[in-house]
Amino acid sequence: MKKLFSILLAAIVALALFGTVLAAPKDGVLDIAYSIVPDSLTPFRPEVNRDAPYFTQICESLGVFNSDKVLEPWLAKSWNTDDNGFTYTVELREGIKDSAGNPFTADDAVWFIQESVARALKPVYNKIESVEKTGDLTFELKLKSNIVGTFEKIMTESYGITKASFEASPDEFGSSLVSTSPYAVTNFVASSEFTMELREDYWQALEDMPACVRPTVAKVHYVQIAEASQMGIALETGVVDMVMRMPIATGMQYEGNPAYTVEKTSGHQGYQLFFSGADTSPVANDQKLRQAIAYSINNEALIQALAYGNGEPLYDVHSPVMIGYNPKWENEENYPYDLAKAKQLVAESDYKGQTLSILCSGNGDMPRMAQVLQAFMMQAGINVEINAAEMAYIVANRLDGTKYDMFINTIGGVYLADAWAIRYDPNAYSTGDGTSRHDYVLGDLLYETWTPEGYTEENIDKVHNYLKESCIAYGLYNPYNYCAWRTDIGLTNEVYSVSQHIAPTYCTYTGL
Amino acid sequence: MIRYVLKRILWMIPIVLGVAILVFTLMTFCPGNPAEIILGSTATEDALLAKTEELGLNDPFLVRLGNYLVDVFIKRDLGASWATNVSIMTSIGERLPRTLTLTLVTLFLAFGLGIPLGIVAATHQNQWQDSLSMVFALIGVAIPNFWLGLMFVLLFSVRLGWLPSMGISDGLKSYILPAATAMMGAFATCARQTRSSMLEVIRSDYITTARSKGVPERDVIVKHALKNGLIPIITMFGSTFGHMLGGMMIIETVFAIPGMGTYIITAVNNRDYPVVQGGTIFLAITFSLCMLIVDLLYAAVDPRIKAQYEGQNKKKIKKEAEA
Amino acid sequence: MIAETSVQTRKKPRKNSEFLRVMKQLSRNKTAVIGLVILLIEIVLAILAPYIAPYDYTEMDFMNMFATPSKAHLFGCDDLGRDIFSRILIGARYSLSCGILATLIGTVIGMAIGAIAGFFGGKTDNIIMRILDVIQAIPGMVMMIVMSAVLGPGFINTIIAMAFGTIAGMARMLRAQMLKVRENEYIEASVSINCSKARIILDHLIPNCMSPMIVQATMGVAQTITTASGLSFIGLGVQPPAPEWGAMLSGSRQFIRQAPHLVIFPGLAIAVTVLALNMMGDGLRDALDPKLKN
Amino acid sequence: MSNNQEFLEVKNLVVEYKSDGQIVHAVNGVNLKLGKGRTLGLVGETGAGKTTIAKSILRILPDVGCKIRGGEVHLDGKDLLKISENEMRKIRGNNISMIFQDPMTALNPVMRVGDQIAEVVRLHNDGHYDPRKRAEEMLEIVGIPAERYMEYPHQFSGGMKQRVVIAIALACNPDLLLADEPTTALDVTIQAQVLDLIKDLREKYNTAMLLITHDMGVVAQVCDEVAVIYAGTIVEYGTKEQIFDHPTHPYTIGLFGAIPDMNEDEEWLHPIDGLPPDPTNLPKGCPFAPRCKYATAECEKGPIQTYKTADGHDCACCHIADVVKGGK
Repeated sequence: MKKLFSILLAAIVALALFGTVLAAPKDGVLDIAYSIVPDSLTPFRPEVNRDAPYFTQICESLGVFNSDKVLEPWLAKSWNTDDNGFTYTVELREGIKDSAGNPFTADDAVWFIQESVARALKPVYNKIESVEKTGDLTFELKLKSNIVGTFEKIMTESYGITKASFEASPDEFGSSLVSTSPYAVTNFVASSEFTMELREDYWQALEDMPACVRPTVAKVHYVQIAEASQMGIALETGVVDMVMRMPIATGMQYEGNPAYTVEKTSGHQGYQLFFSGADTSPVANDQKLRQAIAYSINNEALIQALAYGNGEPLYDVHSPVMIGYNPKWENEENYPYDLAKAKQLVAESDYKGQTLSILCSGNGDMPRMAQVLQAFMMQAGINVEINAAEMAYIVANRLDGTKYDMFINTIGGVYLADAWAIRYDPNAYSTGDGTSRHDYVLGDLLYETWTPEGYTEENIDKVHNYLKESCIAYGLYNPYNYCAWRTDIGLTNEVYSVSQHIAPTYCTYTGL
Repeated sequence: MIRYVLKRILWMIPIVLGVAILVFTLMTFCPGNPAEIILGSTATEDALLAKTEELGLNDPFLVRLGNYLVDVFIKRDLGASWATNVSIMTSIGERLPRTLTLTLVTLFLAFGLGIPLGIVAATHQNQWQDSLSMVFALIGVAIPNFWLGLMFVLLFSVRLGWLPSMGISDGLKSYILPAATAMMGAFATCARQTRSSMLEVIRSDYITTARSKGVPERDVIVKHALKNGLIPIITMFGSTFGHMLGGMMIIETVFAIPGMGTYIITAVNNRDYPVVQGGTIFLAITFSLCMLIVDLLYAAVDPRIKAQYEGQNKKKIKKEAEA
Repeated sequence: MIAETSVQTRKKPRKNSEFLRVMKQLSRNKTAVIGLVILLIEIVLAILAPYIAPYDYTEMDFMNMFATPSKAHLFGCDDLGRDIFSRILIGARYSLSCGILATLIGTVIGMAIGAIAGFFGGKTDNIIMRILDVIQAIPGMVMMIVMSAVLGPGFINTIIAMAFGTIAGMARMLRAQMLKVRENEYIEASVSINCSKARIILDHLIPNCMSPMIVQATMGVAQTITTASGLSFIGLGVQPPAPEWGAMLSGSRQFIRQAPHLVIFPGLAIAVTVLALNMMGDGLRDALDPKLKN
Repeated sequence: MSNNQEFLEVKNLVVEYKSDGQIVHAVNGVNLKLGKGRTLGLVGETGAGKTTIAKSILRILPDVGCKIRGGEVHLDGKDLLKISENEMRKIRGNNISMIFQDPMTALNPVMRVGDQIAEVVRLHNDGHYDPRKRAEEMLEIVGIPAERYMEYPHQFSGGMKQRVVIAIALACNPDLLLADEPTTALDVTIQAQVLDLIKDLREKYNTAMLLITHDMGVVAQVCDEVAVIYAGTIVEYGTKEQIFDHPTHPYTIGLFGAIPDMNEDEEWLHPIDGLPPDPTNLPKGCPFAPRCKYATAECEKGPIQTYKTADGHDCACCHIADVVKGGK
């Protein structure tokens, strides 16, 4: 018996010893860890996970934002508008082919846009009046309105996918992809990992690509790591060369360690607290109560507690990275922490000790944030309960202001107007999950900004001030984005994305 | 024997049908409109209505249930994921083997270590080996899984660099740490089960008979006692197997293994009904097959049970299947 | 499951003296007594928690985030600077009541179903058993997650979801026991003197099937506490800031390397409780099983 | 008394075991002698320590808590309690084998009956026999068709199983057979068959036998000598005739009183009043004293000496004279 036992033990030890030491292999592959790998390769996807680092490598788009937030042509050669942004004529480059050899022409571009309109996964396509082919390589795009950013978003979200290849796929590119991109996805494991390799038969020379999306690495491997501690471990053991969007607590460990380079950038979304607009909620029509809540929140402490100091307060409701943000707002007062004032406002308000509920996601930092907010509000004499729910519950109830009084969310977009359009447009009431309120005064202010000539500092200021004064939403804080890589991969010639964080596949490496 | 197996396989059909109906019904009661979740928080009302119609969510419950059952049981098609359009069979085909591998490696470790430990404890009852084994086993039950998992990773991957810390790219080697983590509970239960069942067997008369024949003590334990003590362990093996198939989501998350657990849980969160239903049906089939194998293992171990199966005595078989 | 195979109920109808015998047996078993004592201490601490906790469990102190154990904070402070010791004390209320209630509800319902199946036999039995087959063919964790999704988050809903998970096993076990006990002559005797069915079930069958059920329920509480931490890991379970141990454990797992005490103390709390329950369960099984006596 | 040289000799055997933290005095200084080819009946109530004696001779007492505290067991002059486990293993099943009380549980339920017989042959033979052939032969000898070699115990009736057990015990032609109530668990009709079988085979191979029983009828049928055991001590020892015709110990007499006598027309049997003593707390003196109608203060003083009443007839009682006078 003992013998048997020892044999087993020996076998296990041997098995363990059999493993090779995981040194970082210099194999020319850039291994990147990210919190999400998509569950499908389909080019038609909702806004969720839209800012993941890999989409610009999987598919080419008609246009692309460079880090200066300027739209550069990519598959499109040029475009112009004659009627102040309602109608655009777009011309594609010649000779575009996807990896199956199918040419990408105006037919395909029109098909892709029409398909996107039909699938309605992204609200921006809802703003298209019509799209028509006008030549082999030209098409005309008519918009319902000339809201700033609409055309740009359509250009960046319309991909180089040919109809022929798409229709040949049994599962709409669910598990494999044919695109015009110089990278071909060679090994895709849904929600786990995928590899991209530069292909020989790319339709143009790499040098002809826009610099902000010009690939430099022959092979890139993305791995999904959901567990924070495993992200760090993967970096240390050489499983990956780089971790993007690392949780702050994990990322901080590598700061000051010469073996790792840590890059901190402003978050591009920030966290917001939205107040319910439903009449049943005590906060809906009680500006003083909302302001009291805003005053009760100690943003500095919030940043300390949740980001360990690695974040910045928000001076607008939304992130400073967005186009339209005005740095002068940083000199204004934005409900600084003032408990006395908060208490005074509570006293002046109609609040009668009701328990207010905070709805938030049950994942990530949100429940912790809700607990800190709860503690702050308690100090001002406001009773709060937390409802940290799963995503499905949130999606189902976010429109129903009777189900919550406050809602923590994180809102993205390239333009401030993007965020506003989704959150505060009373005409799009059904999609306004921020406030679920019909505020036509705010609506008019918004519409003012939605024309190319109306998107002015003055008009934007008006919206900013209205939001701040009414306090129907409040910017909590903006955590830094952490990206860390092993110094020995020799990352040089840093290229940044539109969200101002590093775009690793376009940088140059000396030690891969 | 073959008739028995066929009969059992036929029995699986109503069970799988029941599972399909139950899961379908439960998912219908889940709050949240799948169309909304697929389209995301920025969807327009029209798009939502169209998607809801497309998914057939406007049909009455019984119609939807009927359609689904026809698809699954007559057309034998689990459909495609609402979220990704990928065929569910394809996804399961990729993911089930990973979960199965993980489960099998886990069970191999749990029983490979648990049975010898239980035997050592039983043969040294009330001596230090016994106490030590049982303390070890109790600790195994008590330690939370993922805590232990990360400790293993820190030791074997970060400090020693022996084993991969996550992922599945290193073949079987990738499964060792996750399995070692996942096995603790089963290992402990197995050790304790083996101990108590061996203690019972060791006291039985035929063991004394074996000793009186001059059978060496090792053979008494291995040849005579173990085989008799195996039956409760096999029972445990079956239930642990079933438990693990669907209970690996934590291990799969911690070790970044794209298996069935994470597949189903993501689908529950996304209200991706066909995936939850299809995944669960497959797990139920796997579980039922595994239970059949367990019952056949009984027969292999115990001729009395085999005789019952072969006897085709309906009542007896049923009794056995339920015991 | 362990109990099912090793505990045989061949006893005469339970009387008070039987209870005393079991208690006497139990008190002889050192590990069982240790388990029982630990558990009783935990229950007392849970009841007294609001009075003995040195801090308010929601009180945050951002100057003390991740503070390591010290005189002021016995177990240190968590990621929001809350006193871990106080949280664990209050958490005992949630974790223990969650474990005990879920098991209790599941056991009672399971026993009712099992009793009906076991006593009436025939068609009733067949139908119930087939339904249980179906429920058990679905892996427990999947079932619980789906149930949690149906019911939504929250303390009570979590308890219900977990209770649901234990019903089938309990029902099956009681039924198996009843089949064994039903053969006994005193049941025949009761039938022959025209006892009502309900009476026979309640007075004779169930008491005589109790011992493995008690053992199973004890172990079940331990299992439930572990499962609760699994549910928290997935993002289901009790709502913050309720310091349920499983939620504390999985909520702070991202700090496991920088501040291991955040994970170790709630982990220890769970481990000690599960250990105590298992020790007690083992002892109970030995005490209730005349065959396992040395 | 046989004129053969003593083949088995048990001297002063003391066995104790622990139960619930208390020490059970199971066997307290037992002496036995058995000649080659002879049969000794060990008679006593349940719990008197009969089986413990047999298991001690074979050294197969359960590991846990059981301990041989003292004494010697000589087989052919060799002290079995002193040899190594390995040597002992070679003796078990080969020189000494045992038949167990309950054939229903004595056979391994998951092993073919033939294999169970063959196993003992394989363990102890030096290439002399083919185990399988020998097993088949043994099956035939005990009256079971050899074709049933491949069957499992559950396919056999109780009497058949006991035949298998006997086949296992006798497969290696042992010199000594320890038969522990071989017929108790069987139907009366089968009892006789099995006893006859044992008797025949034993005579054929000249095997000595220690027959444990509480059935005086069986003793009368089979034994040469008889030892009456009470609470772990031999209270009376003698040839069958001596014990049956002149029982001297009050307990032996009590035993005879507790069985119906066909020759006398008795209304009532005479059970022995009271219960055997608690083995964890034996009286200092005669263990039977509390139930004995002859008991005096002397009986409770201390250990009782053994008196020789005739050649080969010993009795542990201090009131032999009174008892003999008192008769039945």
